[in-house]
Amino acid sequence: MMNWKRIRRATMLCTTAAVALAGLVGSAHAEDKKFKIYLSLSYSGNAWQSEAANIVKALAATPPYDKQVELIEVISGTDPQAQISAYESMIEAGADGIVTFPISSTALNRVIKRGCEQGVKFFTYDATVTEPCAYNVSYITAGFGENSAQALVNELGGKGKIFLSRGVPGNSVDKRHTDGAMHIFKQYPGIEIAAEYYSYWDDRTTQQETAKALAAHPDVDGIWAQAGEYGAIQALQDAGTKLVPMTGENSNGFRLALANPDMQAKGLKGVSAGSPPAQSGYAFKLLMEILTGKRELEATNIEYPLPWVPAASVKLCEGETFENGCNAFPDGKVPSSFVTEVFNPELLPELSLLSALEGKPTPGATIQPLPAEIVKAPNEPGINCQNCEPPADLYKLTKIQPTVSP
Amino acid sequence: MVRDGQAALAVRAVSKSYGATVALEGVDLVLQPGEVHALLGENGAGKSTLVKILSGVVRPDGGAMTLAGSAFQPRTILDSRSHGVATAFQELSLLPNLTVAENLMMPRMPRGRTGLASASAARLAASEILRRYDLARIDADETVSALSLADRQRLEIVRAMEHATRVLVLDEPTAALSEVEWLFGLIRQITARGVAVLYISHRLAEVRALCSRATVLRNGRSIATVDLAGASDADIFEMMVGRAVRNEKAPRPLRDSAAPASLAVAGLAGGQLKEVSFTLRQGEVLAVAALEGQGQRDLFRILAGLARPAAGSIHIDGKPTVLRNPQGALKAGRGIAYVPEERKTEGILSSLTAAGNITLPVAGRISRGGLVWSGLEAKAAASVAGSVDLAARYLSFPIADLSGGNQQKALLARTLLTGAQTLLLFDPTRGVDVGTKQSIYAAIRRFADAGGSVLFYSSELPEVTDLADRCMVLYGGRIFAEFHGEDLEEQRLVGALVGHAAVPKGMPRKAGLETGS
Amino acid sequence: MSVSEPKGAAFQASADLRRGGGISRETTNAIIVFGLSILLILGSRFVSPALGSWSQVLTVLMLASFLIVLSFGQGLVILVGGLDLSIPAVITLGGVLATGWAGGGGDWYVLPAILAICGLVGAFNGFGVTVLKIPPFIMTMATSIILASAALGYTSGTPRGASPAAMTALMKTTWVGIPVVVYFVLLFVLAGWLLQSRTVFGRKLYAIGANDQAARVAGVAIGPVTTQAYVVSAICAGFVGMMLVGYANGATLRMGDNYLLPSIAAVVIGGSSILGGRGSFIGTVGGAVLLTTLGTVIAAIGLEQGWRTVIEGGIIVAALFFMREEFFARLRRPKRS
Amino acid sequence: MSASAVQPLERNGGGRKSNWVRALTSGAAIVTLLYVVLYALYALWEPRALSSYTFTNLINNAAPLAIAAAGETLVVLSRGFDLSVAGVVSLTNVFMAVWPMEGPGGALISLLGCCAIGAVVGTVNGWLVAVLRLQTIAATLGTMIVCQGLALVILDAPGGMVADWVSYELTGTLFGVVPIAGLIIAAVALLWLVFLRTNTGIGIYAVGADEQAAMLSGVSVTRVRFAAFVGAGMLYGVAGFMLSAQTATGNPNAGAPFLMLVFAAVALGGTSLSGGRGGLIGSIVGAGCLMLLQKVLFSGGVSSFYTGIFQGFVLILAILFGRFMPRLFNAGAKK
Repeated sequence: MMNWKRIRRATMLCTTAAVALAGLVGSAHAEDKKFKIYLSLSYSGNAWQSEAANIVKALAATPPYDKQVELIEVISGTDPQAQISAYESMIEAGADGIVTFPISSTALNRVIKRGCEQGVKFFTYDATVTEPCAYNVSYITAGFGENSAQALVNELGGKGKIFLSRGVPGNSVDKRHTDGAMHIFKQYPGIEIAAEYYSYWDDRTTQQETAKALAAHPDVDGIWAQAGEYGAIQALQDAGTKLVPMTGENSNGFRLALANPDMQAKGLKGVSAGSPPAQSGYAFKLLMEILTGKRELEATNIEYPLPWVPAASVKLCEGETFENGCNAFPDGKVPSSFVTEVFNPELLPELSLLSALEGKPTPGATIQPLPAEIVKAPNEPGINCQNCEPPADLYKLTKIQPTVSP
Repeated sequence: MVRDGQAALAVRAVSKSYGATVALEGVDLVLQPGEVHALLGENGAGKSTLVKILSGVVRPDGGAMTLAGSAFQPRTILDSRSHGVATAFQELSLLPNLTVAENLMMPRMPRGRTGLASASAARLAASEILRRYDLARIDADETVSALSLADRQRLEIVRAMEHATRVLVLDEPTAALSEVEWLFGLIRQITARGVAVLYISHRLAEVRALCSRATVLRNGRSIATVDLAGASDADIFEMMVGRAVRNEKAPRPLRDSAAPASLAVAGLAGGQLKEVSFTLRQGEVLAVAALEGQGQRDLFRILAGLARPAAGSIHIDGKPTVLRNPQGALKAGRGIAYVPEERKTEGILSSLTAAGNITLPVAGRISRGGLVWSGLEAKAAASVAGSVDLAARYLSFPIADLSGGNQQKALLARTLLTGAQTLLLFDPTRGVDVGTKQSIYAAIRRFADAGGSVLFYSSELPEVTDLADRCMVLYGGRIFAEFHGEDLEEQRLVGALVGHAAVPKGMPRKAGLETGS
Repeated sequence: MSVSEPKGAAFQASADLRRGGGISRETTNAIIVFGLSILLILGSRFVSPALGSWSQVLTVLMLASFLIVLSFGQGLVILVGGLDLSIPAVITLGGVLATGWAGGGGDWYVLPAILAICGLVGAFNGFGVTVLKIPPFIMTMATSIILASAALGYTSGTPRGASPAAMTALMKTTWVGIPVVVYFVLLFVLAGWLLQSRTVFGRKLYAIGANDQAARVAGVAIGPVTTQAYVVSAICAGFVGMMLVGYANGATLRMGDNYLLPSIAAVVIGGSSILGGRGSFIGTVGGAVLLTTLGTVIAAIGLEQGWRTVIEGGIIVAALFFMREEFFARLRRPKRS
Repeated sequence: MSASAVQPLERNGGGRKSNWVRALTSGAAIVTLLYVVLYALYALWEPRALSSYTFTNLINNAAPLAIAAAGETLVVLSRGFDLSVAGVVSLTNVFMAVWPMEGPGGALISLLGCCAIGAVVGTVNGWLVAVLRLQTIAATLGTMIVCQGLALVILDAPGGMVADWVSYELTGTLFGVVPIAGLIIAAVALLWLVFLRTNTGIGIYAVGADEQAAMLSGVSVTRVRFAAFVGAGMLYGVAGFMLSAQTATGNPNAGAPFLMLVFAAVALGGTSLSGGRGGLIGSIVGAGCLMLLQKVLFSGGVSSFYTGIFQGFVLILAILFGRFMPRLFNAGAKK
């Protein structure tokens, strides 16, 4: 019998292959001492996610951060377990900070807590976690749902059939937005919700789902949409009838449409608000200021202002950044799905279109200090804290006032 | 007439329909204790349905069955087994991925001390059973897939015998067995204990050797129960087929030994095949006779392009050829077409119609404008259906709905339609009824007379002697002997098959010392 | 393993008398699914008076077009006893390349070139399945993972560009009041049906799916033919990627994600056997139309998403129930006294 | 599913393998070897990999997938596909988070509840597949969608709290070294070894290889199919339980990522996707490999954009390797 020889040969083969592979891939370690910062995404592949990631990458390459930071991007997919595993690996690899878009507001708490105990700073952007040792930087608490709903109600004069184009079923952000919106809609008996569908924050899906809803309710009067709103406009155009007032998030296509006189003539009115990718940059800069000792900040929830651009305020940018109050780019410069809110002249003056699109630093730019003040976000159970009391005026309007009474 | 009360098994007026199809209608059958009773009938006569009813797989629509006087209505296999009725199925009910022991114990394993199934207890029990049935050479721990087809058939028989305390049903038990003495011995033992045996076979010689009475089924009805001693073969065939069957051996003209060779093989080896050289000429029908597992399967698979030879050369129509796959074989020289051994696994395409099955290899040829038109397809299929005696109305049926015999005819028709001039037929009449056999023989002869060459293997010696111009006996992977003309007769073949005959010149003696499987 | 059972080899009632009874099972299946779709469209009037209209039918056909094209490819792969899980990734590939290379204008030959690239992915699947003998489930899953990763790397996360003009024209224009894509779908269905049911290629696919060993013995080149099925599937998926780009004017990396299970469901609901060898494209089209109709009706009912999902799953199971062999047997069986 | 078009020439009797060679070349052994190799790589790049802390994390991470894959194996062995795994995991996760029960007693009740949910879904699947004879992949697709819907009905957004006892004790260690999750996996494996020695256990292999022959051998195909689906459902329930322990919260979509991964784990573990061959332990280790691979790629510093390419090729190579090893041994045994 020659089995043992075979086994040995097989084992040796494996080991050799393993060692070779190790040598091949494992040379990326051991640089001189920099802050080791991980950028942990749950998934990538749509404009919003990659713009947010690009902003962090661009900032990390902007002097003086380029000398201070080793930034490693990790994309773990839509599986919370994969992100848990990724966080664990980062903690083990000696991370100083983790800037992250968390896939779940609660599932990651355990590992985040463990990381905090080992001195790792967690900064979430946009999506939040309820673990108190993490810093949440998010616009979620700024009231997108209620403000945009009120805007739609105002446009409709308090009555009409509307669609709700929601996000991902079973997602806490979607629920927060919708709860906020419903808080307003419920006050107006004249508002009838004809259809409610999930569009997965995606143009294409929004378009298809809106088309289905239109088949049942061609007489819709308005659409309240989360991200993917440009798809709803295309569905209305496909149906060939009219456009209706609608609210949505920040795609460049939507803003251009809002400002387009032809479309306005057909009946499009509304507001562009919603999630700004720039949150990631703010989170990253806050993290760096803490790490470099420029700022003392206890872990907390930090509110990022809600962008608010009604049709009348849409202004095209001449250059590569938001200057002079501009807030959209001309057609052809960026795709219609491009999420415009990548800049913040106050918080993130370092960025340009190049940063958002390709993750490259703006030539000549250097990191500017952040304003000392931060805006604390109110408690929202299940969003940014657990077992906590929400403020009494959770859904108070901040951007718009009712112009019609119920 | 015997009263049912004394009978081991009495079946009265049993009927069964599948949808609009009547499979059995008013079937009567009485088995006496200790009797070996033959069940005869063409394929599709309803034998399998009756077997399934007896085994509890299928429930009859009407009629009554009694077992030793009491009503017998088995609802599952186990139910019928618990009444002492067990069946060895034609389509072998063994699980290839389980061990011999597990298969023998199926579905209840013996338990060990822990109350769990115990592999060692199963092995012990199985070894004991195998020993009792003279199969101690089979390892109870071997997986069934590693056994030869013949051994699997033996196992199937052994398992049925183990459970048959009243009635044993053997459905084509010798399909894969080339020697039957082992089985006959066991049948004698079991009948001596008073067990009744229902024996289903197309081999009348076997039936006559074993059975005293036979019940004949035709078109789902029991035609008669006859005393075999008092009935001639012709009588029985007539009952089965419903018309007289002519069964004389057609005188074969001597072949022109100078005819060009269509297939020449030299030093071929691979699998169990050690070294084989022969030449097949145009217009010749060459038989291969062998016991189970002598390399015949490898020989056919290599020539069909399904397996690669380890050594040797193949000349087709005079040209050295490497056969890579079946489509290569079809295109080599004037073409080689193969009818495989296992109809179910390698032959039919069950979801296609018979016509679709027949025209598959030539689908490209019969298409117009890139499309297959059912009219053209039917025409092409009909053009060969006649030559194998396949009724044209079957052509549009899903082939799975045809009887085994008609499936086999369709497969033969397929090879004819390819236009290949060399046919490889592996056991072309296995499990095929008498009438169909005659049709197939006639088709083969016509093909050879028209200049085609046929290489066939058969597990039935009368078939070899009837059909072949020449016969090679394979033994131990080599050609052990060759017969033609006057020498080609059963007695001589039998000797050569087991390696005991006078050794032809030039053959090493030691081949004869190896024992058969 | 030396003996393997042919797929779907059931107990044969070995009586030559048994017969199909005129209409084939495939045809009955197709009739049932289409019937269910029509019932659903008519019944949806109860949900909303605007439903059940001609414009709903057009909407359904337009939205079903993606699924119909996809499930044609998926159906061919299932027909040979495989499964193509790489469809989402190939959709993305088609979409990303279409916007990246041909966005807005581009040369006419770019679109076929993209389809050819998608075809190469299918060839890779076919290679793995037929030459390396990797189970289709695993092979196509691996391809999917690899491709998704490659697309991510290639685009660094953001696909650029807009829809090619040709695709926009296909998806956005109408002719005599009917969207051009509806005509396209009708032509595609005709061509697909011919390819699957009437060509030599289709015939070989059925043969392989029914019993690959027997097909091999009968001289069918299993490897190449199987690979071709995967290639066709990938080309269909790539084309759907381009259609989606034309429809929504832009690509994302996750644009194919929601199409995998529907593509399988459409094929199976259409009456094909998941084990291969059985089924018709017309049935699959019926399955795709049924699923899409269901989507439009469900979108219109005012229920919580959870309950809507429950209903959707229930209807799929119900459709399968009506598609059972036994159900057919009962339909066919004449009443006996 | 696919063809094994090229058949080896049939072996008649000869070339018999001894038991230990068979065991060594089984799917489980090969995938274990793969696991060891991956772990060695991981340890090479990340010295902390050898700490019991890291190992515990690894086991905790892999436990839900491993147990779900174990359940799927039952169905795959009996020649079926069970997509309902995603639905059951979501449903039980939501159940755990919405109705937390404290303490060991509460945990036990929760566990039984999870198993019961799984068993109910399994029973429905079993009824659809074994009794009504619907195609497995399609019928379980239906039940999966229904379960996902129910999960959404119960909990419409991530939230809820899993009982502390469950989330702390089950992710901890015994004596500081033995991961509790590992013990639970071991218990599943042990149950499997017991199940293997029951008539139903052997029946699953029989049905998976050849339903017809199994029926003719007296195996009640319906009962075995039923048992496979119910057993699988219960294991998915346990998987959902373990997932809840790990994430400590509910998510109505928690099960979705399992849908494809379980099949990858099953195939990696050497179980034939066309039924009849393989085993549950291989699937467990296969799941471990999938989770470990993420770590290895991370510690190896593979750019996140390209990890998928590695994962895909590793999957293919592992399957090829699993096929190649027995041949290597066979060749050896024949000489």
